[in-house]
Amino acid sequence: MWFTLDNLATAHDTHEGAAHSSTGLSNVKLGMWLFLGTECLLFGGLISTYMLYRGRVGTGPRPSQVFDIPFTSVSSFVLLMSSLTMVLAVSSAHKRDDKSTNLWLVITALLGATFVGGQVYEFTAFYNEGMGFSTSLFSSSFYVLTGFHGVHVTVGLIMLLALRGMLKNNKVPGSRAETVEMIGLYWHFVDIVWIIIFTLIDLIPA
Amino acid sequence: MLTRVIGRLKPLILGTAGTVFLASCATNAPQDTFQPKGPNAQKIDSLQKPVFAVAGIIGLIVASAVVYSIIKFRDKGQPIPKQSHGNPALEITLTIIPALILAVVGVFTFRTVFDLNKTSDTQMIINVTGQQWWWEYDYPTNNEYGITQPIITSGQLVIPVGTKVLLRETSRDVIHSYWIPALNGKRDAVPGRITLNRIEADEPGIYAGQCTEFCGLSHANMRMEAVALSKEDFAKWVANELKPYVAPAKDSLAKEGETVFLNQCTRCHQVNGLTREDGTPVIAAPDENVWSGAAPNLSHLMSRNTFAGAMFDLLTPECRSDVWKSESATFGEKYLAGVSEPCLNQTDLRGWLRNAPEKKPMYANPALLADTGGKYRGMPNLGLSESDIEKLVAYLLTLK
Amino acid sequence: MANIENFATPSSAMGALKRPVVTKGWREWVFTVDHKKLGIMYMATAMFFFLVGGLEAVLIRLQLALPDGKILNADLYNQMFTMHATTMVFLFVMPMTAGFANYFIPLQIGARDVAFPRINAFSFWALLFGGLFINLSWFLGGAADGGWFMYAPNSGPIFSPSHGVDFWALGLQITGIASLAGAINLIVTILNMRAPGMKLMRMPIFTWMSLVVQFLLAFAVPVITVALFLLSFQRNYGATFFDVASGADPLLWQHLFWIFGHPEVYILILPSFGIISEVLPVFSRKPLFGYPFVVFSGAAIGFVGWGVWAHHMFASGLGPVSVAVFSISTMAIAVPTGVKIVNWTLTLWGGKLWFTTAMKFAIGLIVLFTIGGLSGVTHSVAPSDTQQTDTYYIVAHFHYVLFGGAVLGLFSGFYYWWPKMFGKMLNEKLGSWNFWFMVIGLNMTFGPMHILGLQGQPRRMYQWTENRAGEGFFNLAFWNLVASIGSLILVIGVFFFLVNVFITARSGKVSPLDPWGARSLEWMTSNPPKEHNFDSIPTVRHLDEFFHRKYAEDANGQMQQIATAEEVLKQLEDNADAHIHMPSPSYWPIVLAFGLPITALGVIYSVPLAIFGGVIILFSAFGWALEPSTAPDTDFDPPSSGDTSKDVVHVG
Amino acid sequence: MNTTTTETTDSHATEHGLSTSGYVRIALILAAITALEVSTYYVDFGWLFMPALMAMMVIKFVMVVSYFMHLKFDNKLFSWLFYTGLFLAVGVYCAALATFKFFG
Ligand code: HEA
Ligand code: HEA
Ligand code: HEC
Ligand code: CUA
Ligand SMILES: [Cu+2]
Repeated sequence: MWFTLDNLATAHDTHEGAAHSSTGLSNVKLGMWLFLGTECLLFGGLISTYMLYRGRVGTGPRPSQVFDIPFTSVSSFVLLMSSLTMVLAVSSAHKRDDKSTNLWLVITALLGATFVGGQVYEFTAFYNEGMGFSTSLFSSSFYVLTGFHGVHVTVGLIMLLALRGMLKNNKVPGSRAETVEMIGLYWHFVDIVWIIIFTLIDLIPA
Repeated sequence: MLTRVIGRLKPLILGTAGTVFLASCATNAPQDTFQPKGPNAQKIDSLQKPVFAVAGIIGLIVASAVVYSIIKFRDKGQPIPKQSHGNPALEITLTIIPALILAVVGVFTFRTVFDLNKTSDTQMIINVTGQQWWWEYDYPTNNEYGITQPIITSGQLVIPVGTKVLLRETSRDVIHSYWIPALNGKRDAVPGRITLNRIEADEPGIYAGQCTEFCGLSHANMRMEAVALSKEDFAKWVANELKPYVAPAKDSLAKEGETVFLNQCTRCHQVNGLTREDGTPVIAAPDENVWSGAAPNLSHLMSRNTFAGAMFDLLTPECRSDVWKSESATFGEKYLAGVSEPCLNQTDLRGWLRNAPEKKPMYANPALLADTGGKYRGMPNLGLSESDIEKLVAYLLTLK
Repeated sequence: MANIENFATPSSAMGALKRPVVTKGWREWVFTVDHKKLGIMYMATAMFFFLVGGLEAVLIRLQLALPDGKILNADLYNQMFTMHATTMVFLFVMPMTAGFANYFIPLQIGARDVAFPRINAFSFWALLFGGLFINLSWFLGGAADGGWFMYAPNSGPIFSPSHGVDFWALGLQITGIASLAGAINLIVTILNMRAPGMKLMRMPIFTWMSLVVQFLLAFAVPVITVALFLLSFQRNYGATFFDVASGADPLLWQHLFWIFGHPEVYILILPSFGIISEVLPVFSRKPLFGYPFVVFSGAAIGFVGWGVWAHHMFASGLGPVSVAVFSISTMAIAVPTGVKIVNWTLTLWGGKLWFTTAMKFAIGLIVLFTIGGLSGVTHSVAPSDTQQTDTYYIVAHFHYVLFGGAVLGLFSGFYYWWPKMFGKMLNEKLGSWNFWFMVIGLNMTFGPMHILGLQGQPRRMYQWTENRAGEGFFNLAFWNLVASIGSLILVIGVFFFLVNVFITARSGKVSPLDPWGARSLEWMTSNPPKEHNFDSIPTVRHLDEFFHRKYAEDANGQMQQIATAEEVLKQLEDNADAHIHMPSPSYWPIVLAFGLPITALGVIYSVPLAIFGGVIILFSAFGWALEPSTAPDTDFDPPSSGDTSKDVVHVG
Repeated sequence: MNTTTTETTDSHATEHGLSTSGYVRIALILAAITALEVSTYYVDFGWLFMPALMAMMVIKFVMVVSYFMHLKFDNKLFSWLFYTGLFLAVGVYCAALATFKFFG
């Protein structure tokens, strides 16, 4: 998140050399992991809502009637692979290899964009099959859950692209490798949430 | 065991809890939670009294310790005390004692919870439906109690004494909660769900209650009463409820009232057996004008003595207190007499017919109803003339 | 104060906007990222909302003083208690504790600021805008009217057609963001920014309790976020999450709300527990009895607090198994709480008690919270609770724990830390009046509610009727009147506080450096502290470090003063750090926060407005990202060229 | 519990992360598990279906968290923060769902 860049300890680090940090750990990283911990409760709530309501389709289509497992499997795979490219970007950043960092960031963003594109496509298809946002409890909770995830991916995309721009123009305040790593953590989290969503929602029949 | 311990500590308990309870018991409030009148409420009461006592004692101990310290250790110029950091043994003891107390309370709680949820020996089922802002009671057929046809009433729940009655609660709009303190604790009436609540009354009488889940504008005015009748009286009540419709005599004021009623009221209210002039039965339900789809069934309005969610008495205050305060033995008789003209609370009933939303806040103003497709919640102001009201009252009085 | 004003002259920015360069006048506050200024702003905001919530409470009590009250109509009354609770809980107690945490945690752990200063500023502004946003509904067609737990489906578009609930849901969403960001910030601060030697088990107890609270916030807020999103999607975009006709289950809302809501009540109380755990030892001249027990019981409360939420739903028909389980788990919470009560009492025991106003409030908390806690235990007995729930007995319970507990703790904190924050002592005499009026008023107001409730008066009734008030002189009518009179006495009590603040600001007594003989680190600096808090970061060797620098045991085991506060401070000043970089002011936090209510307004009224709000948010996030937290070296005044002139104020 | 004793001086991940080929290997395993997961949709696994699916989900989750997110190599405090949230979420929401008789 953007607060990756708002770090008092880092400011001390760069200036005073020794980290003014009781645990020796970085502030942003602690903050990021904690943030991801809290996100578990957010997605947990959305997933539970979906699980409770997935069978309540009213007169609308049932999950099995709209879900396209091969398609979703492919886009899940794409998102999974973007985690690989992301970790390679982080690893390059730690090696101070700007060129490959940039490259992997761009590839990650492309994979992410493919996923989001796939989701947009799927939503349109579902809509055309008569599954509007307010058609049934199933549809609303499905769209809210996957929509929230999609928004997270999109925010990640924006951050990836912004990060690449900032790296290029040498405008990253604070530690570059760490900034890449933080955005990486966020990106991976979005991926693991999808791992759960994919299993619980697509693979388990309602 | 708990009760035995409590028994031994009786003087102390009476001393401490007494102050709290004295005021509670002296005033005889109709919804007092410490005056159980049936086995379910009794079970709760036997559980809560000792708990209150324990809580009172603990409170006193803490307060005394604090007050003692304040007096004893105030700054009298003594030296700065030793900087002692605590005493783990003492600490652990004082952790275990409350835990033990609570474990004992827990066991009894556990037992009572399951005890109160037992439904296997039910003798009578009544469906209770909450709606903004009144209760509907629907008695399924029950041959043992002479209920050969379903009975639908509102406001006052009539039950036979000594009978294990199971209320199956639900709601047509928002969540309400059914509560007759003398008979049992609350149980929410949740739309889309059926919740079970068991009541049983020991003696004949009227037991006051109140909707206790916030349900919008007139939540405060959503009251109810449970009326317990002896088994014989209950049979009489059932017989009356099953009595067929008696049309008012030709050319009477009431007959004119019936016409007004047919024009104005039957689009919401049902009166069983009422027919149009051509003999077709008038069916109000399902009610399209009210958001939740129903209004009180008025077939035997005068057999109950409250109306509009028990907000108003259908009886004049004198007649009402005559019923309420009557001896157990004569209660049934007085209650079953119903509402006769001299006892009718004309002021409130006429006021209600004149402009219901003014007497009871309800979302009945068409200007505010766009979101519900123009459907009323509660009863609208029908703009009746005084003479129509006159006639209607005469008619309603025939609905014994 | 020496040249505090030009200490942090900010730099030209690397971001899109220039950094704020003026740090005087109103800009000093609006663009500040200083945790102390923000702390004060939090507190001022909270105080304002306390008066608003108190005014609402008084209107409620006036309406209920006599049967068939006519001051408010049903509609207005329902808005009144909903907004009273929302205001008191979300806009008074929570921000007030956030203010204390902001101000004192860095000082107590020997840090110069929080971990993320700009986020800190953002949190404050989001809270303020969120709070104003919720209250905006009063002027735009009526406030929320569903009660503070806003049960579905009564909160849905059909049953609550005004925009009140929309404002409520979106406004709480905004304050939720503020809380979440604040929680992450403070947790990282506590974990990571402690002075050398400040081990976790040497941390002042207020910091400890705040740490627990921030964890509770971090994990509880997302739950209500989900609930509020579902509600907003239903109300504004046609979803049917709580619409029974579509097959929804209204109990889903209850679970989500109370999974948040129960941890929330510990969020409200634990900071006050922390405050009085500071106050009691200071004025007993004795360390907190059983410090580790207090710490661990606080953590245990935080932990067990997650497993009890359904005790708010005992009457909702959960089924006997759930009811029994939640009933027992709720009882379990009394044990760690009892540990705290015991430790406070034993802290008094054998002490040398000094009854300042702060101490009076702290002692008041012990007794009155215990009353509230014990009534809580009577609720936890599920069958009894089915008689008690939704009656005034519950109202009595939670006002005793909230007012008798949380609020008294906060007032204790005001009196204790006022000299620290403003360099002046609040008047003790007025303080005493403040205390007694408040304690008498609160017992008069909320004490009778026990009786009212147990005799069957339900809560949330805009009128009560003589009919059900019972007979005799001491009937419900009597107790309702007493409660209402009590609330007026409370008003006088609060009034004494306001007068006290006013008088102190005008002509109060300047505070000595260490007015109370305090024990913890926040007192090891000037009053008020300098912008950078400490001239040199102290190394911590003890729990109660400050005390141990002032006192030592002599050969006979007697405590003897070995140094004055001034001497301790002098020592720190003499070793002052060469140059201290403080985070620089920024425009972005307030701009970003401002995007939130704009977006929310858009959700209610028009999508383009929401998009505009979104653009503000995105734009300022970029500006933020490009701006370094601390201006570069060269932009500092004094320049960091090895000179040692900086803001050192000599005391004494 | 006492985090101050932690002696990590440098949190830079390169020293305790994986090599590029290591990451690729993890990704391959993840891909294989995903394939297996998807296959459950087409092949009847009988009673094994649910447990197998859940197990695979958890394995994938843990692998990404441990390796890609470095949690395995990093300071335990990060794990504490994250897994506290995770387990709290699982516990609380499963309990809530249980009151809806969700698990049968
Ligand atoms: C500061 C906030 C706060 C705190 C700290 C508490 C603390 C507790 N609360 Fe309370 N509660 C609320 C705020 C709070 N509550 C609010 C706002 C509501 C109503 C919400 C609404 O409906 O609007 C509510 C409602 C509420 C209910 C639901 C009632 C209902 O609606 O039907 C219950 C039920 O169990 C409950 C229980 C408890 C218990 C057991 C504790 C325990 O933590 C208390 C523990 C403390 C003690 C017990 C005292 C000290 C202990 C000792 C001296 C040791 C020895 C004691 C024993 C052996 C018993 N509370
Ligand atoms: C921290 C929380 C908190 C606090 C401090 C208070 C404080 C008070 N509360 Fe309230 N209250 C709640 C939280 C709180 N409350 C909650 C959660 C509910 C449940 C709502 C619901 O059911 O949804 C509730 C409900 C509630 C009810 C029940 C309403 C009902 O069910 O119908 C009542 C009734 O008496 C009441 C009264 C009071 C009173 C008299 C005070 C007093 O202590 C207030 C004291 C403060 C003052 C007296 C301020 C003095 C200042 C002025 C008077 C203003 C002057 C103004 C200017 C100069 C601008 N509160
Ligand atoms: C649009 C619907 C509607 C119409 C038309 C209507 N009512 Fe009602 N009436 C209601 C509703 C709803 C209630 C329950 C209101 C409450 O108690 O909150 C009610 C309540 C009553 C009650 C109290 C019943 C009880 O058991 O508590 C009486 C008596 C009554 N109406 C009489 C009449 C008469 C007479 C007319 C015609 C002149 C009439 N109503 C027309 C909807 C309607
Ligand atoms: Cu129905 Cu309250
Ligand atoms: Cu609770």
